[in-house]
Formats: sequence, structure tokens, C-alpha cells
Amino acid sequence: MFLEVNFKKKLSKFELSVSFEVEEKEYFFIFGRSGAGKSMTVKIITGIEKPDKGRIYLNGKDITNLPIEERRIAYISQTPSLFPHMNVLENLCFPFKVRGLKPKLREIEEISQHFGISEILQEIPSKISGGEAQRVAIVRALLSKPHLLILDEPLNQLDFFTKTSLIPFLKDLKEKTTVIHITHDPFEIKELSDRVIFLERGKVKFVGSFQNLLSEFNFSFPSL
Amino acid sequence: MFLEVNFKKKLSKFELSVSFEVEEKEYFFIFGRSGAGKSMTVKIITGIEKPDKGRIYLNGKDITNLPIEERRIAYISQTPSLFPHMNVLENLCFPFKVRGLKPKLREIEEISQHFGISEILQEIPSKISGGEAQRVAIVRALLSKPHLLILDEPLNQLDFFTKTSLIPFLKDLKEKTTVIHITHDPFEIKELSDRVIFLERGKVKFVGSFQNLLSEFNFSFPSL
Amino acid sequence: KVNLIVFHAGSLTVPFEAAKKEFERLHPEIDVRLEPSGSVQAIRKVIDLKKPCDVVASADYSLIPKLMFPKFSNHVYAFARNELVLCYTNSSKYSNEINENNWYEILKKSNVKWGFSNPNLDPCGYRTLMALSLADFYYKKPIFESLLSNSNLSLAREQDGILITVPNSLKTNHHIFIRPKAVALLGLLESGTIDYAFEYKSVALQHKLKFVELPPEINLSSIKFKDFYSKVYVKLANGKLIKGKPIVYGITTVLGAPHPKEAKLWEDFIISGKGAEILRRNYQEPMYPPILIKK
Amino acid sequence: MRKRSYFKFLILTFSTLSFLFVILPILHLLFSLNTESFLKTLKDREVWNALFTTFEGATLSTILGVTLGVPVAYVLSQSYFKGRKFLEGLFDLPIVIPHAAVGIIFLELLNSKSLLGELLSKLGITFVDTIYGIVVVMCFVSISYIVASSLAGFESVNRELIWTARTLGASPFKVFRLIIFPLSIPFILRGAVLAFARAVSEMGALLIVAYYPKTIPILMYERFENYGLSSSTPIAALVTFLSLVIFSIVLSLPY
Amino acid sequence: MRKRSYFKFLILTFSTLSFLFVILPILHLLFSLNTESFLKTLKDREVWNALFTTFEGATLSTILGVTLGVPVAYVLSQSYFKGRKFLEGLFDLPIVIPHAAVGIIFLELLNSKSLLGELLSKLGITFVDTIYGIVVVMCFVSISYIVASSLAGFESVNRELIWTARTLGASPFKVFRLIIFPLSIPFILRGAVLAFARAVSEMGALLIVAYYPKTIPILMYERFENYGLSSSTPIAALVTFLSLVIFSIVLSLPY
Ligand SMILES: [Mg+2]
Ligand SMILES: [Mg+2]
Ligand SMILES: [Mg+2]
Repeated sequence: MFLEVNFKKKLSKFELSVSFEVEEKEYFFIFGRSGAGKSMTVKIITGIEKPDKGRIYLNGKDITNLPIEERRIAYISQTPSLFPHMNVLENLCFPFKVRGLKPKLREIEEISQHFGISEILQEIPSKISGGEAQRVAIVRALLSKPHLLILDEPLNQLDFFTKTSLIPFLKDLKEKTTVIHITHDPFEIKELSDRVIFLERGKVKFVGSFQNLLSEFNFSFPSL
Repeated sequence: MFLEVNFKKKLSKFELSVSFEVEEKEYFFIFGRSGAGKSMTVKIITGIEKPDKGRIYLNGKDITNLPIEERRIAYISQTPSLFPHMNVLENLCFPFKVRGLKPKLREIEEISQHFGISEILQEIPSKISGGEAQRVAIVRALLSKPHLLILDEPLNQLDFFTKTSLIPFLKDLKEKTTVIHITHDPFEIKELSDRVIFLERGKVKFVGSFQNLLSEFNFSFPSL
Repeated sequence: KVNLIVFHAGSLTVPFEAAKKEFERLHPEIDVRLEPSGSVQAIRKVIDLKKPCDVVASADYSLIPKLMFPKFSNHVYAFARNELVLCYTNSSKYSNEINENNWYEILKKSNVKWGFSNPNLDPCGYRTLMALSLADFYYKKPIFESLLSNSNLSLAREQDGILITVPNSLKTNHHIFIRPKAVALLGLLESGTIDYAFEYKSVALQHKLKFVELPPEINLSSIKFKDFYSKVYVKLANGKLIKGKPIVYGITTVLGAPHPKEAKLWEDFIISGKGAEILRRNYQEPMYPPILIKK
Repeated sequence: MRKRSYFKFLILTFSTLSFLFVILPILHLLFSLNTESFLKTLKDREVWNALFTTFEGATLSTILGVTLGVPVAYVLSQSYFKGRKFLEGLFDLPIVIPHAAVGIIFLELLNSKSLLGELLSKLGITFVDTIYGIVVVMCFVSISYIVASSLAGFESVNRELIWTARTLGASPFKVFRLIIFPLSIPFILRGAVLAFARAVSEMGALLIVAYYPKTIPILMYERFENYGLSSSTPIAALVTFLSLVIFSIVLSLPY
Repeated sequence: MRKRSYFKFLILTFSTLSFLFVILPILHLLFSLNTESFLKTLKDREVWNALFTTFEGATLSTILGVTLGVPVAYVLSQSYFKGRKFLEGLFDLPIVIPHAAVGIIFLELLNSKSLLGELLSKLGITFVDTIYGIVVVMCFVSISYIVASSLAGFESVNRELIWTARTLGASPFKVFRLIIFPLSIPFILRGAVLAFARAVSEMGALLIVAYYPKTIPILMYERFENYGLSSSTPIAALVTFLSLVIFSIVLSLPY
């Protein structure tokens, strides 16, 4: 199995006790209310937080105690974390720079073109829109050649129009890398998911396809 | 006409130039992308910001230069603005207190019951959930007996479950007061609106029903 | 460079600054560090605080034998004279009325503020007390008591004179201001905070202040009135008893000084004819040749 | 990996040095203290008088500082004009002016020759060697802390909270009284305690404006000058101990 | 309506008073200055020597303060243990200790009788009346500003930014060098400038530890004591003017 997650961590209101597996190149969703433990789960996977017990295996290797920067797991938060003192291009060069590599400008140009941000390479982050910033953050993450890309409610701060326009962009990721995407919005799951887990008060209540989730829980979502 | 809005204000990227009317007891939407001028429009109506020119009439009275607290226009922002040093009940008593009135505890109890917050009256704001806080904020606004209630993206910070559960609560407002509701989310409009205006780069591009908006602009929204 | 450290009476600041310039010109390898303070304080810094010091110059030569012999010094040169005056400025209250005969009446007025230095730290301070009690004899009026009535100074008339006792923490009227050394009153005088200050004549001249000259019988300037002056004793808080006598400055090199050779050079320079000339130029009355007192 | 632990080592070494630099002198003072002379100090009336004068002055100066500083912080917090940052910085000025200069400045300003000094002296208020002088000087050197801290407090109150209160019918005064002020109390308190401590520590300006009635820093200096370390160290230890008490108050404030 | 304008009136009155209280003394000093004696001061070698010593001391003390203070601020900003607030507050201590006590403390700690003093004096480093003494004292009284301001800077860097950088392959050192430090430079600078100004203003502790080489506050005090206002006011004005320059630097820093 590509990623095996199995750990427990005591939180203030309940114990987070999670176990699931993700396949290579899968687009995997973690679905749940706010406060269900979704963000903590991915922070443990990235190494930002430590579990109380349990282990994480990536590609068969135990990464539970590996420092964050050696895991090759990229993390995108809901507020796009661009470095404000670098322009877009410098942000994109960052993954090369920290590894002591020369930035591959050819590759950067190509991927920027592909994801529609080649026009704004010289802009500083405060001058671009929220949707553009989120694209740049994801492209930057891809340039770090991650084994796994984690998106923590990546569309949450964006308006409906931008959100909708980013869906094809995210679909494009499927071929490139394995993705874990956190959300509380069923539309994102419908559009993008291979599989989804449903998290409630720290426990995994469901694993499977989105259609099965809908039929099993009988959620009432409004529709147009 | 109950509310007549007609003003211009220079913003950094464009001029906000807005003119529309709202009827009494109408549930009125302002729809648009982030940055289109929606929040500035309602801030001018409440008196938080001043227009460069133009006037606002409420119930036939020119309120353009009235101080905020004398307009009787309640304002709910997306982060529920409960006063953190008062418990829920004290928050609800605030509209009475500032007018030098004795809080009508009977009324407070009734409306709390009606809107499902009677269990949390003794809690402090930091201990209640985002959905509960937004309910309290709206009930508190109603207790100030506003001529007009303005909701600025009231569901934006809430997760999908909470959002959905608040829809009936908002429907309930229709009988009680006139509402202006800002959003970028078409589902909210579909569920609640009498009429909607569509704002783009500071200009009103559409006034009418939600169905007409859909047919006129041919927006492509995802659906379940 | 050698840092030659000189502790000296505040009233010597102006002539010593001038002497320092000349001396450093003659001896470029020496840097003279002048530290002014009340004379008692200057000596105490050497004997009590054991601060490194090469030369001490005191506004009362007799303090040196009394406090520094034999451990810290073995000689003193009496090298300059002075007298006590009452300084004021144009904006002092009653400045156009005050004279040799009515000064004590004016100081007594409730809207007049005046100052002197702390007797425990500065000879100018106990000399002011001496002058005020000598004024009792001279004008035949209870001047001391009337001027210092609300203070915690005590005055006792004994068979052969007057004994003034200064307590450790001196308290006075609201319109009498006290500072650790007499020159520190100058800022208060200039700012108009006080109207009059007891200072040495040299200081008054150096700072171009107006002043009332007091009669020689009380201003402690004249060898002639040596016996008259000696009727007054001041007992300081540290127990030392000081007899009234003419104002004579003394200078000594400190035993165990960090720079004995340079200390001797400075001492010799101050008591030389050249030194006397510098003193005179800066309104300080020199004694030339100086008088040597050994243990 | 080597580079990383090198960074950690360097950072921790410097932090430790820094910590020692601040704490060692204070501990040395408190532990090297001679018990006998400390007890003697505790019985010294002049020390207690000076302590009383100091605390009286610092208390009055803090009250004056809060009275003057809190309104100005409120006005600044509600203003958005261009010169605002400039005005804000103005209240940092007293920190950067040398203490001796502060003394000279106030002696020039408040002596009876100046207009203001004359006016006040007619009301029986003089400044040199009086508690008024002590209070004015202490307030000048410490008001920055009150303004800065209150301003931080007022600005920490979310603007949407203020707007909401206004739309619920509260006048600016009611908003201040019911929302902004109560939420800023910890900040104002912290500023007041720091200002009090700063006032207690002042010496340079007081040497010039108000040598008497003697405050504790002046007594300490005078004892040092005239009697040396053995007489001044116990006072320094006593005052440092009291400062530590004030400091723990600051720390225990909710902030 | 009446209550409202009453509130406004009161607030504005107190603000104006507060403003005058800070600015009037300074303007009075600068405008009441006698040009002739000011020019004489500008030609006074001793004044320039003292200014040089002061700036030398303050510069070295600021460098030392940054070297010691920035690492400790970084460690604090990255720590979440319980005693953290306590350690943070510790670095406010030098502000609340009276300046004369600081002088006495360092004299006790660094005199040649103490262990540390003896050790250092064997290395040829003594503190009484040397530039070392000046630097150590200045650094002690001013390091708080550097620690507090750097800490504010480091904490202003969003944690998600730091995490993101780590997940992109940056070690803690790289994160510090490429993200945290560059983003905090304005804060560190502001702290350094405030510390420099505070160092320049120190007098009480220097009177005790290092009367020589004369720094400008000590020269100012000495002139006042021995010659009165006419000699000390021009120096006070000069130094106040220089402080104003420093102050405008603080204000013009991006922050
Ligand atoms: Mg989350
Ligand atoms: Mg908005
Ligand atoms: Mg949202």
C-alpha cells in the first residue's frame, strides 16, 4: 500500500483515532464537519504534529519520526501560504533552493503555462487574487516533487466563481501525484474524488466512494 | 419605497456606483464575486462608511448623514461578532442596555426558544459553536428591533452541515423583518431570495429573481 | 596615555579646567581626569570608598591632615584663598535693594528662596553656617536662628563660642534649597528656582554673577579675623568637629596613588608661579609661595 | 543533519548567554547580600522615607499618566488620518531623550521665570524639590508605556465588534464604556504597571529637578557616593526585590 | 446627543493636554536656546568626545544586544512550554530595576573581587571607568527592547507559512534564514534603534560604573552641577535634537 495511516492522539474534546490507506495516484478525500479532526489528521501525516501512538508508512517506509522536510509530503492550507517577500517566480524556485539545487527554469515555465499562471510570475503575492495564489501554492508544491500532496480545505476561502473555475485545475492533479483533499463541501468530493472517508468526532465513520457515502448517510444537501 | 439606495464611491480599483430599491419585508440578495463591492455597499447603508455622493432613504427618510446607531439597521458580519466578555444572555440584553431600557426577559426567552438557542444562554461566546454564535448574533440583532437586517456572507465561515441547517432559520426571518443578504453562493439565493442584484466591479449588472439571473447569465454551477 | 585622576572641590572646577589645558599641553602623554565634588566627599571617596585617585585638592586645607594623615597623605600645600559671598541674579527678588547691611533681612522674607551646600559634604556648606552665626555677633542680632528656625540644625552657645550640630539628614524650610556641593546651586539660581545662593567669591566671578560682599568679620577671608572666626565650631554628622578659620585651599598627592610621578607633576604645577597665575586669571586668589604643612 | 544541529547549538548557546546576562547580575546581588547590613537597612528611617516618597510619586505619576495617556491612545486607535503614525511615535519620544536632558528641560520649563512656571507658582505649585516636580518628571519618562500599551489594547478590539455595537444602537461613548474599555483593561493595567516601575527607576532627571524630597534612587546614589557599596548595596537589593514583585505582577496579568 | 459631544470634548481635551505634556517641554528647550552658547557647544571638544564615546558605547551595546537578544527571541518564538511567558517576562526585568541599582549590581558583579571580575581582569578586561563597563551597562538596560521587538517579529510570521516551507523541504535553519529572519528584519531594526536610543539615554548606572570615559549624559549632568544651566542646556538641546533624529528613523522604518 502506498500510504498507511494508523494512529491515536488525545485532543481536548475527544480522542482522534484514525486508520486508513491511500493508493498511489489516488485522489482521496477526508470529509467531515469543522472540528472533526480532519486538519489534525493531515498535520500528523505531514509531521507538523506528533501522534500519541501508532505509525505512518509511506511507500512501505516508516516515516512516523522523520522530520517534516524529509517526508516529501507537500501541504497546502486554506489561506494560500505564499512567501510575501518573494515574487511568484521566487516562490516557485523555493523548493529547489532549499535543497541546494539550481531551479529548473524550463520546468517551471512549462508547469506555469500548464496551470495558467505564466502571466503573473513577476508579481508579488499581495498583488494577485486568491484563486491565483492558491494555484501558485499548488504548482510550487508540485515542483517540490512530493510523494503526496495534501490540500487542507483549499477552496474554502475562495468565492463560488473561483472555486468552480479551480475544479478542472484540481482534476489535472490526478495524473501527477497522490492527493489527500480535506473538505466539508460535498460538491468538491463529487467532482474530484476517487475515494472518501467520513470523519466524525475523531473516528472514521465511512470509507468508500462518494455515491456510497450519499446512500449510506442520506445527507440532505440543497441542489440548484 | 421602503429602502432607496443610490450612491457613488471611489474605491482603489474602480468606482462603486450602485442604485437599487428594497421593499418592506423583502428578502433581498446582493450577489457577486469577492471584491465586487458588496460589503462596501452595505457598509454605506449602515453608515459605517460614507458615500462620495448620492443618498440613502429608509422609510422615506434621508438617513445618509445619520449616525450609525440612529439608523436602526442591524449588521451581521461573517465572523459572528459576539461580545467576548459577556455571556450569551448579556449579549442579547445589549440592545436594551444601550438604549437605557430594561431588558424584556420574556421576549428574550421566547425568541431564544424559537431560534433554538435557549439552552446556551449562560454560555460564554468562546464555548459555543460557529453556527450557534451566528444564531445568537442574528437573534441579538432582531432584539434591537431593526427596520432592516443586513447579513454580510453570514454562512461563509460555517461548514456545509451547519450552513444547511441554518437555512430554515433564515427562512424564518422573512416574516419578521426586511433582510439584505450578501453572498457569492447561489444555493443560498435559491433557497431564500425574493429578489437578487448581481454586482460586478462596482456596477449593478442585474436585478430580478434568481431564475431570471440563471437564465440571463447562464452561470455554470456544479450540482449534486 | 596616563589617566591622572584628580578629585577636587567643586569651586576649583573653572581654574582647574584651565590648568588642565595648559598642563596637558606641557605633558601630552598625560590625560587629566578631573572629578569635582564637595571637598569632604572628595576625600571620602579616597579614604572610605578606596577609589583610585592621584591628587586631592580641598577647599579647606585642614581637612587633609584631619582626615587623610597619615595613611593617605603626608603633606599638604596651602595654595589658594577665597571668601564667602551671597550670589544673586538680576531677576532675584529684591535684587535692587540688597546690600551688605540688609541681606539677612531679605533672606528672611517668606517669598525669597535661597540655598547653600550640604555641610556634611562640602566646606562651603559648613562655612555658610559659620558665617551666619558669626553674623549674630557682628550685627548683634539672632540671625542664625531666624534664618534657619525650621531646620533640624541645632545651635548651642557655650562659654567660649558657638557650636552648630549638623544631623545626618538635614531638613530645612521649603524656601531653603540644599545641594551636595555649592556650584550645584548655580543651575537653580539661573533658572530662577532660588533667588540667592552662598558661594565662594571666585565662583561668583567665574560665572559672572552679581553678589553681596559680606563684611570681612564674617566672610572667612581674612587672617586678621582668625581669632574671631574661631569662636564658631561645626560638628558634622560623622562626628568631626570643625573650627572656624580663614578659607584656605589645600592640595596633596595621595599615598599609594596609581600614578605617583604624574601626581607630583600636577601638584608642582598648581603650586608653581605659573599655576598661581592661572588661578588668578580665573578669579581664584592664589597663595604664592604656598605654605607646606607636613605631618 | 550536521548543519542543523550546529544551528541549534549556536542558537541555544547564545540564548543561554543572554539569559545569564540578564539573570546573573540580579541573583548575584540578592545572594551576595550581607544579612546584617540588610537588616540595618530595613531599620533605616531615611530609607523608608525615600521608599514612601518614591511610591507616592510613582503612584501619582501613574494616575496622571493613565488620565492623560488612555484618552490619547483611544483617539489614536480610532483615527485614520495621515499623521497618525507620527503622533503615535511622538509618545515614544520620552524614551529616547537622555534622562539628564529631561531634568534640564523641565527645570527650564517650570522654573518661576518661565510663563508656565510663574502661573503655577501663583497657584502655590512649584516644582523644584517638591513632590510635584517628582510626579511631573516621573510621568514624562513613563507615559510612553501607558500610551503604547493602551493603544495596543484598543486596537486589539475587532473593528467589526465596534461596528456591530453601533448598529445595535450604541453611541461611541457607550461603545467605549461597554466594549472597548472592558476588553482593554488588561492592556491598560500592564501599561500602568510598567509605567509605575519605570517611574520608580528614574534617577537622572530627578537629580536635577527634585533632589529633595529624596526618592530611593537618589538616596541609593548618594549613599554610594558618600559611603560606598556597603551602604548602597542593601538598598539596591531591597529595591530590586520590590521590582521583582512588580515584575511578577506584570507577568501574572492576563494578557 | 449632549452626552455624546461631552464625551468627545473630554477625550479631546485630555488628548490635547497629553500631547502638550510630551511636546511642549521639548519645543521649549529647542526654541529658548541661546544661539551663541549653542555654537560654542558645537565647538567644544569635550562635548564631541563625549558624543563619540556615547555613540561608540551605544553602537557596541546594540551589536551585543542583537547578538544576545535575537537568538533568545527566536528560541522563545518557537517554544510552547509552560514557563515560556515567564522567560519572556524575564527580559522585561532590566526595565523595572532602578538605574542606580543596575550600576551597583554591575559594580558588585564585575569588580575585581568577584569571581567573574577576577577572571576577566586576567584577560585584561576591567569594567570600572572603561568602555567595557559602558557597553555592558548600556546593553543590560536596553536589551529588553531588542528581545521584545524581535519576538514580536518572529511571532508575526504565520505558522502555516513556516509549516509550508518545511513541507517544501526546508530545514529549521533554512526556514529561519529564508523566511522568518527576512520577514522580521523591520521588527529587529526597530528594536535595535530603540535599544540604541535607550543606551544613549542611560546615566544613573553609568554614574556608578563608568564615570569615565565621559558619556554625554554624564557630561551634561556634570556641566549642570558645576556650571549650571547655561552650560548644560545647549548640550541637552543638541542631544535632544539627535534623539529626535533617531526617533524619526524609528518612525520611518517599515513596520
Ligand atoms: Mg481544518
Ligand atoms: Mg465582503
Ligand atoms: Mg466558504
